[in-house]
Amino acid sequence: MKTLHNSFESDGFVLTSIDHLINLARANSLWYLLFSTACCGIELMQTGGPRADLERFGSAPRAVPRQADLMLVAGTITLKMASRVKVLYDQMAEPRYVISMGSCANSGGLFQASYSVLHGVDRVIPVDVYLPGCPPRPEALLSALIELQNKVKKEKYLRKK
Amino acid sequence: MSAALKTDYLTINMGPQHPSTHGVIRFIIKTDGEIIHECDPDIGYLHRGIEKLAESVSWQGFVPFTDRVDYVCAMNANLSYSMAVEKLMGLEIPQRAEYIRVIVSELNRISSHAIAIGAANMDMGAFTPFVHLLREREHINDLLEMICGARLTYNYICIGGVNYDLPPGFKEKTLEFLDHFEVVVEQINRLISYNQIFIKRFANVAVVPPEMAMQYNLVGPNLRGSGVKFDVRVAEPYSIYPELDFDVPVGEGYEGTLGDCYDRYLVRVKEIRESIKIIRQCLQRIPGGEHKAVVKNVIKPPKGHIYFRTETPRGDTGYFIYSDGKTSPNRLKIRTGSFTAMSIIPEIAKGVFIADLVAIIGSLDVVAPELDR
Amino acid sequence: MESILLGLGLEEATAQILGAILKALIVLLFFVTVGGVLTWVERRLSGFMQSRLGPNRVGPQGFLQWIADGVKLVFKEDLVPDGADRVLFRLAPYFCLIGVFCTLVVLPWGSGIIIADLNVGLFYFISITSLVVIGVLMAGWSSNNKWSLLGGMRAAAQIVSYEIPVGLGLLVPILISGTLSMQGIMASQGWLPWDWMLFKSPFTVLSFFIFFVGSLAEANRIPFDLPEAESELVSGYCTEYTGFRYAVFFLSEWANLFVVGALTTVVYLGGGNLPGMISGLWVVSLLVFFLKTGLVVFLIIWIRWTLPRFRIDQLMKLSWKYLLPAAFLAFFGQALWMLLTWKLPLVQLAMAVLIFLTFLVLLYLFIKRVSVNIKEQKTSVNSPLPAEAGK
Amino acid sequence: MNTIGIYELLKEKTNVVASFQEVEGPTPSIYVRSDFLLEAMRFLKEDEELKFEILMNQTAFHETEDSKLFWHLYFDAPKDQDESHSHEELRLFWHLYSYTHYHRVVIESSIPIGNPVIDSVTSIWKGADWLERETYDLLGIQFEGHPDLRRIMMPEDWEGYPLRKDYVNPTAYQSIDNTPSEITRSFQPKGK
Repeated sequence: MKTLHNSFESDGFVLTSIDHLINLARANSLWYLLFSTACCGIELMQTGGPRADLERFGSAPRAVPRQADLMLVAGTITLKMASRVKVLYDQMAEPRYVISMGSCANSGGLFQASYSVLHGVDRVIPVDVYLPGCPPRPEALLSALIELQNKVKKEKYLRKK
Repeated sequence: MSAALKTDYLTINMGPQHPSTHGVIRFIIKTDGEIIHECDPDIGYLHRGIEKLAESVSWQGFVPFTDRVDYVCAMNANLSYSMAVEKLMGLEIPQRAEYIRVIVSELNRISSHAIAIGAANMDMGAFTPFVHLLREREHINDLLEMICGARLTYNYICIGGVNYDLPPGFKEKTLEFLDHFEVVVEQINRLISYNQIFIKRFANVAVVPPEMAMQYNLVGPNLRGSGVKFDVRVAEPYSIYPELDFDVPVGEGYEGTLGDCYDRYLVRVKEIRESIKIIRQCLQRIPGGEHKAVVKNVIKPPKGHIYFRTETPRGDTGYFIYSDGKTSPNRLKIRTGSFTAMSIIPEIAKGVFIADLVAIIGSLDVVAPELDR
Repeated sequence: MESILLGLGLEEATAQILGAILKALIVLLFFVTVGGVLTWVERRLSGFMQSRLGPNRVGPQGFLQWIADGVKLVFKEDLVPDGADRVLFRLAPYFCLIGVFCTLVVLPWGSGIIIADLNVGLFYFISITSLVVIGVLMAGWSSNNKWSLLGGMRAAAQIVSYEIPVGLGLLVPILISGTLSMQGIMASQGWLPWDWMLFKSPFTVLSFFIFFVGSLAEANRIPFDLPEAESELVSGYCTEYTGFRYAVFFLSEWANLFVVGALTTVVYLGGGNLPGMISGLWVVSLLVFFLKTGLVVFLIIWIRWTLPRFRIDQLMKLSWKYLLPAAFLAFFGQALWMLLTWKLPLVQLAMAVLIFLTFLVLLYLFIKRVSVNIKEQKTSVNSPLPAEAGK
Repeated sequence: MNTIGIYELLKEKTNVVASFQEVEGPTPSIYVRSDFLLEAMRFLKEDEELKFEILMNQTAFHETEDSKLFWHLYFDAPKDQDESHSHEELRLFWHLYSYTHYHRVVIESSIPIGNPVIDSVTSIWKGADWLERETYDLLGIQFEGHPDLRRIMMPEDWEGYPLRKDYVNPTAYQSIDNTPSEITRSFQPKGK
């Protein structure tokens, strides 16, 4: 009886495969917000440049948070900036993801003893992938993106209710 | 219909997150349609309190922070700070170290100007030159990675010399890159610098006459773009620059008025060629010997203060250091080129179009962390 | 279509309606595919021009990238910003969509392949594309965002200004073919290059130039992409749009690219005309049409990734001070030329061949100059060291 | 012209209360009493022999008792002022440069921390505008006659002046919690 009950509760074949397809589409089209504050911003640009080329994975840069799926917090977030980061995140449409790029965004990094630096961007917005490094190399950023893609692929998009 | 139509200025908030502000800078602009009536830059979104942190770290320990002050040309920032401390201590450094320092900082100047030129192009809507210059920048990153293992924040130049000697094969690779890059500069010029639309966008926009540039203390390429022939490398020579042969390009009103955006832009392009010249000379003359003077682990410079400036890509970066003879500076202040460049924007961004404001930011080459520190 | 439905045993009225719906669906499907594929083409091409790769992970060579983007955008949250005019905000994308979509009705895909050969085809084309302006203006106004508003205003000013020279420029081909019907304009040209409208006289060349520049401006492409200038206005009129509504804007923009290419092909480049002996093969005609359209689209994309953009005052100056007088010049010049050479078809032919040869020479010079760049690029960099190479 | 020559010219042509600071460090400087600052600066800019068109840098720092260096050299300082700020003071530096004569000079001055008011030099060099705003923001020095003295780096509602030595890092700002984490605290030196 218990197994029968479970089988009804489980997700079912149709939903699972549709979910799989949608997730595949979403994972391969993570448009990122052009939001670079400090040093990591240059590495972000280099990653978008010829050698690493983020666009291979379908990640196009967007200037507007409304159309972006992924926010790459590249660089130090100060207390003055923190509320703006929150606003930017709120402006993004669901489903949205955040990669915290570099030590500064992770924890304040080199500047954590300073009076004006936020101790990690996760104090204002939720973070999906933390990427260490000061600044991380383009290869590291690519691996973080792939990690996020794997996360997106495992999500239950239609089934979550 | 006798009453006059009442109109008001439109206040627009540009930034902190805006594609053309090169980082996090905010402009509060009041416009009359498309024409800017008043522009008030609001900075400090990346103020990380580096000057305060300097008061609690050791003298050598501050070098990594200088990397982050200006990450686009970290070598030059390292150089400024290290030389300021050496001057304060009265330290002599080996000749080979001086040459290596000049080579790496000029390489970094090229990569910084590449970003500046590319970003100016990108703000004008031409993406391709920017991406091409990013490609070339990767080669410089490779060279600098050969030296110190880092791509962006090097921590290479230290107090007393440089941290590591040049690796074998560096000279050949650098020469090969320079041969390649000279061609690329010409290509970029043909692609964008001589493009009529681009010239129309940049020429006669935001003219800074020499007197105004001096009033606001513009420095570096921005000052030279206004026709003032002043370069710290020539006027207050440091390191081995007096022995080298290079020109100081100045704006001449190439496509319009003297001191417009195009002059500032072209001065940067010409400086790249001068840097290539300098690197070639240095590679030819570099002597053997030690790459670092003997420096104690814990240094205590004598009491006193110094204001030392070097020529970095964004103008001269001045380090004011006040030492009270302890293991860390009592006060350290960094006067950067972006800061003065930014302070002129309210003055010159009056009566221009919104699109011109973007051109002004691009031509002044403002980098947010250098501005806010 | 209707006959098939009638064959299935439906009533005539039902068949008519069903047929129309089916036709519209087919066109819509085509519209979506063209818009989507063109986004992929543009991204790959821009990658190629910037020594990158571009999207290449979804499907062969990343061909299915546009489907991934589309599916993702459809499943995004649909946001209406606070303070926005809800009705207008929701409606605006569809105006843009309809403005572009309806032009497909009068495009002749090849000789004899057309959905509705209106006798005022070209006129219909020019007027229906004006709907895009309304959509853009509505989007800009209703978003309650100052950047959007500026973008919308810019778009309205720009598109309205450029419609006048484009309309006047198109008078020249109309003068030559003597009809407004698209099929008629296409039929008045031949398959040989000097039979094309473009090379018929110096004034048609001028008219082509005016039309092409104006179309770039109407399609919001660089160097005229001011309404959505990324580095100035963030994203212009569609700043506040998310998900599906943004996808509609996105799609109509790229479909518009195709429409511009197609119209250029039909009016100036001979459309799908074939030599007399194989004129019956509609498949070949369709292929020729798509090939020519593709070339024009490639040219537009090439321009997009090469040039910087104008400033708003320069843009207006170009339209009102240069293109408009030039359009009048082209029109009157062509009229005069036709009067002078009314009885001398050989002179007309000679002139066409001459212009075509000049074009070829210019093309050769251009290629020569560009190839210098490519040769110079081959200077080696980062080659392995002698010591490393030996290993 | 070197600093001593400039100092002598300043003494000779104006009645500014100033002293020459010869120290063991590499840079000598001219100490100008704060109420004579504007007069001295105007002279330095306008004199034909000096012509300091450029204000390269303007900065200040908070000097506490243990970091005091040259106090004994301020022989020109009035006695009563001496007592009122004998413990702590704010020392200001101006670095001037001349594009005509290619020489530089360092001007310094000091003001008591209880009453940090000094004349603004924005009327002489426009570039002083932002430099003084920064000094005001980070050290709380009021520049009299500055057209637009606002905070520049920190937000408008920030409390305190970060570069003063007695400044304590805030643990929250605008309801954003910024208490240092366990790991961060473990890096900080004891006693802080």
